[in-house]
Amino acid sequence: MSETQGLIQNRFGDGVLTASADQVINWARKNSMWSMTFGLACCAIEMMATGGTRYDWDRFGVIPRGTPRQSDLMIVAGTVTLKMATRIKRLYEQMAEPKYVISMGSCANNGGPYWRHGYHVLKGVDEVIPVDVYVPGCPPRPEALLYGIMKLQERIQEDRVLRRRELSPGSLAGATLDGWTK
Amino acid sequence: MDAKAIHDKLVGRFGDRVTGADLEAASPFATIATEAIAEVAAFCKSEPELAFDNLMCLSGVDYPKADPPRMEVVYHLLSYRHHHTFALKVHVPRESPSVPTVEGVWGVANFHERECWDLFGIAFAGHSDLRRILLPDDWDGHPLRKDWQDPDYYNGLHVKPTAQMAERAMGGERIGVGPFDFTPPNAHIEEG
Amino acid sequence: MQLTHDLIVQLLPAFAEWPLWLRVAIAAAVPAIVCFHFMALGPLVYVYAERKISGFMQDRLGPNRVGPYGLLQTVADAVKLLFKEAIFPRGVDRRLFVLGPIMVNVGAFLPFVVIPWGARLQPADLNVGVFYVIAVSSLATVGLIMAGWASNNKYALLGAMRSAAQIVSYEIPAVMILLVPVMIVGSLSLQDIVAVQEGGLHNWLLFRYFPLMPVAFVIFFAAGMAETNRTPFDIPEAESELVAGFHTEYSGFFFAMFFMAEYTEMFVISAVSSVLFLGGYLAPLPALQQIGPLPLGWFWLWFKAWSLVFVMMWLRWTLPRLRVDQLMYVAWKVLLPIAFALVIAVGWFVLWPVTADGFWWDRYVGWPLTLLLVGFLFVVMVRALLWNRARARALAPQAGAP
Amino acid sequence: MSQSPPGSNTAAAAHSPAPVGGVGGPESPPTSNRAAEFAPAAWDADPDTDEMVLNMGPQHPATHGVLRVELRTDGEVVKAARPHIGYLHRCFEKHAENVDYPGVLPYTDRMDYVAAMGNTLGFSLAVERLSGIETSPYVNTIRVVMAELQRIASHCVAVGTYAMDIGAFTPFLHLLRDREKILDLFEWTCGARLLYNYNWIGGVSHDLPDGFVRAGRDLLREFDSVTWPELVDLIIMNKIFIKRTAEVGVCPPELAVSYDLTGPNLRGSGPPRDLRKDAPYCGYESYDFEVGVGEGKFGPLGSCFDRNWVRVVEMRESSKILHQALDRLETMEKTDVHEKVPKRVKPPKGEVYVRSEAPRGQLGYYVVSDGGINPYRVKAKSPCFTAMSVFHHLARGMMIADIVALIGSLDIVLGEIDR
Repeated sequence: MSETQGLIQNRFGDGVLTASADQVINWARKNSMWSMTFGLACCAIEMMATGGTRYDWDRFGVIPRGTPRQSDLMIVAGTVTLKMATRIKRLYEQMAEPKYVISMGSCANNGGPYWRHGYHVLKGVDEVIPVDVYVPGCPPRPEALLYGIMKLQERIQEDRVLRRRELSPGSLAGATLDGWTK
Repeated sequence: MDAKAIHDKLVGRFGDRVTGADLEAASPFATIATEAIAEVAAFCKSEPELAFDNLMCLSGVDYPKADPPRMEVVYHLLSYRHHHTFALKVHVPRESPSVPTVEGVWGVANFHERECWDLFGIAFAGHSDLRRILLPDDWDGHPLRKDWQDPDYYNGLHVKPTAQMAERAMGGERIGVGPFDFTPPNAHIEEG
Repeated sequence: MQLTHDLIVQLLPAFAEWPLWLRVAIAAAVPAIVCFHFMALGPLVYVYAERKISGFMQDRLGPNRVGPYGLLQTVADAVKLLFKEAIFPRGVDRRLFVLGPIMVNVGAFLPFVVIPWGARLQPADLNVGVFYVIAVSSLATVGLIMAGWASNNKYALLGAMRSAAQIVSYEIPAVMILLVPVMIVGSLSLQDIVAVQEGGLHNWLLFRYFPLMPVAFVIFFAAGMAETNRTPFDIPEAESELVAGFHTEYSGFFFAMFFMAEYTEMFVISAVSSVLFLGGYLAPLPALQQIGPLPLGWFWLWFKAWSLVFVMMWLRWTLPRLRVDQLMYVAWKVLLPIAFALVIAVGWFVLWPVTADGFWWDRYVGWPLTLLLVGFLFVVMVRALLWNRARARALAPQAGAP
Repeated sequence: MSQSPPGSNTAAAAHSPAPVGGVGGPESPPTSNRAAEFAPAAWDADPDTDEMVLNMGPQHPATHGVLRVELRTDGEVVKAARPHIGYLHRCFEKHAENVDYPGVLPYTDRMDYVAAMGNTLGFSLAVERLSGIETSPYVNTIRVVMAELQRIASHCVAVGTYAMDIGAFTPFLHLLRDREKILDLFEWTCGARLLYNYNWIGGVSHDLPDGFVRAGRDLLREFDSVTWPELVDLIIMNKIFIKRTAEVGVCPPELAVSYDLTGPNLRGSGPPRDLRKDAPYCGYESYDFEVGVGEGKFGPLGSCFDRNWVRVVEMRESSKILHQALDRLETMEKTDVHEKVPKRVKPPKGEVYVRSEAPRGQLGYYVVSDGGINPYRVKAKSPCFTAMSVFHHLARGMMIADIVALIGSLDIVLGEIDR
């Protein structure tokens, strides 16, 4: 998840008021992650199954939205090809802050089975967009995706919205993109 | 009609432009002179006894080690009327290969030929819209040729994985390393 | 407004001494604020209900993690949307882009002015009430077109054009049908229209001129549903065709405003239909009009409107979507001719002295029909239960399966 | 048609008058100059109206993945459509040349990820034909069971997403729910939910677990008595659904054959061509079932409704086959499912083209062997690829909403188109 710039974002010190305001905002954000209707390949079918009756991600407040402008969560479900990579980047840029990315499945994580000879396959979607949660599997089961969503929720709860971010290793606030992309 | 009869029919009509055949193979085929393929295809479709109204598959094959090095285009034909199948082959050189299009005979050849051009670089003369179909328009080279080498980069994105990427990706549990730490849901099973 | 004024005077006698403009302003502000909150907070309930109802219909749970039974789900959505970035894409017309959602909301909000919640419980009893409702609710169209045009997006533009065509088309049968109760009552005031229906369920306009008015009601409701852009009439924002239609480029709170407007409009259409046909704030039995000193008018209107909103949701999650031309076909070639015929027929019956107050059988139709409907719903539910059990039997445990 | 230099955007073609791409007979198949349709010259044909290029996809809720369709529209009416594919080109054929024969199977799984069983079956059949392996009747029956279960599951997704494209969300979720029960059986058998790698060359990966027949019967009982009638009631016979689909995307049989539409797409146009009847494999000839064809009940034959109707009928017929196959499994002598699986798959030099009836149509594998352990060349002819090639023909003159209906009715899976 990336930095948000705004009038009140990250401009306050720690305090009871700001801390609880952060709590409320994070609570709202983590419980209302609208995902983009965006399937790439095999994992998209499992993503559909996750939205289906048995697994039902609506329980977590995840509903699919067609347009990137209104979605908070991008689930990169499937193989990202070189032809698609620029589109994914653009879609990511079109999303409004705060935005989160779940890389679902081995292909999106690192190219998966197309690692060695996939001349047209991007070796990991984190080469073009920052990823928050990686869900391994080929394809991951719906439970795994739900677990990934819950992991993301945990991390969102630790985020700092109004308070200034501290650079501490391992905390979300201090995470930078250097060192783990490319 | 069986393969032999079809072959005889073709030889009877086109003579030495049918340059070879293998009628005992699992999928029998006849080899056709390159420049005659459009004509032969049209004949195969219009001749009532053959009536190959369907082009099932059109594939390119690369034989760089053959003598002389060549590429083949294979046409798999099916007749819905007579329920028989047959294959036609043409041989083309590996340098600037070109085959007459059969798009005018079977509509589906349009896409197949575009794919063949895209992946093998076999041009189809007379094709209405010979563009790359699967790969991006600015792609360089034809990857299904046997001598294809992955480039390092395409538009700044890695094509050939680097050793660093491999180490990161193959590091098992380190797949989850990112801003977020991700433990696989079945970790407890593996531990216990 | 008068009511508010009187109330304040009762509570604070000195209020009557204040200058007139101040009194008017305060007396107007209070109902406005109440209505505004009704509008702003209503969608929280509707959206939650919609998600739960759709979950029920689709054999899943719906939101259940946020608060008890997921009750706080929409609160979370609202807070999130408030704190979400509002994007102005490059190339948008900024003024129109902001004005669009505002106009839509204004169009959805203004009809509240004339909706009667009780004999005196009404922000303002305009003598052109019906006309006013139609006039201001059309503002929403302008807002949609603004939004679609300003977005600088082809999908948004297509959605806006579709919505313009759709709303303009459906406005005509709706207005035609509105004439029917107005002709019967002889007044444009919503308060008068409700007053005519006094005396119990059999006096509701729905059962006047028996076979005619139910048809009018159905047409009005269908046209109203089309004006709120709900499935099967949701082509302006057809998710599978136009991504999100006219609000494709809207994010954050601007989008929330569209969301709010849609649900408010649903409520408005349902409330207006209830006032025109279902007796508004009148109880089905006069005895139920109030419990002791507590007037129940607001409850009855709320109840009726909510039932109609539920019907809208029910239809949305059941039916596929129509195509643009089919939609136009329905409006111009089906609804409109029927509406014209109804206007002429009812007009004639109203003018003919024998049937000026309805047919003689109207009095005997209301209750049996209602009971029939209730019975029918009951049977449907019983059958659904039975069917569910039959299904459970078909779903006998898979022996040996994991 | 003017000759165009390879790779260029056929600027020369732009100057030739756009050919009339009407429905041709067998002698002159319909061709269209798509480059010309999108060339600037074609735009000035009618100066009174302003046309717009609308780009659908690659991320669009209704394109079933990453298909991109370029539409030249006049308001809502589509003047020309041009599909762009390749956004999911995962180099299947390159991988197939670089891994051994059993190693290809998982990649075939990932081609048509909605119906993975059918893909592996096709490739196994091709390699078995090439190396002369004859599988036992027990294995054949298992394969039939799996293929037909997969057909039902796949059509559940196809019909469900189609309903969603038309605007009805609820049937989609109902069908997903019913599909889950089939996936349970798969999972029980081989441990995977979506991509199974179940059909091996010469056998299958796992024997059926005990109690599978009974569980399968339970599933079919529910499917026959509840799921299927419910599906027909809820969506197929819905009046709006019929209105939206019955007169849209009409594909005459000649066009369908010329563009190599297969499977339900072809049968929707009328010809009752089904490989399970025409060129049976895995013992399909011994099962009693009917081939569903489009009937043109509510409009012209070959419409979107007919294609969809064929899928619905096929689900019922698959259930019929399954009943028979399960009966046989009960009485049949069990053999080791790995009996014929070779330790090292090394077919003799040669080539073969083998077709099988996957849920989406004829899936053909052209396998060339040079006698080594890796295939020399594998080409997969996917039914969706050819279905996509006719798209521009059917799309012309439609409305935008119909484009969505058309894409859905062709039932494409992008993994298989792009491979």
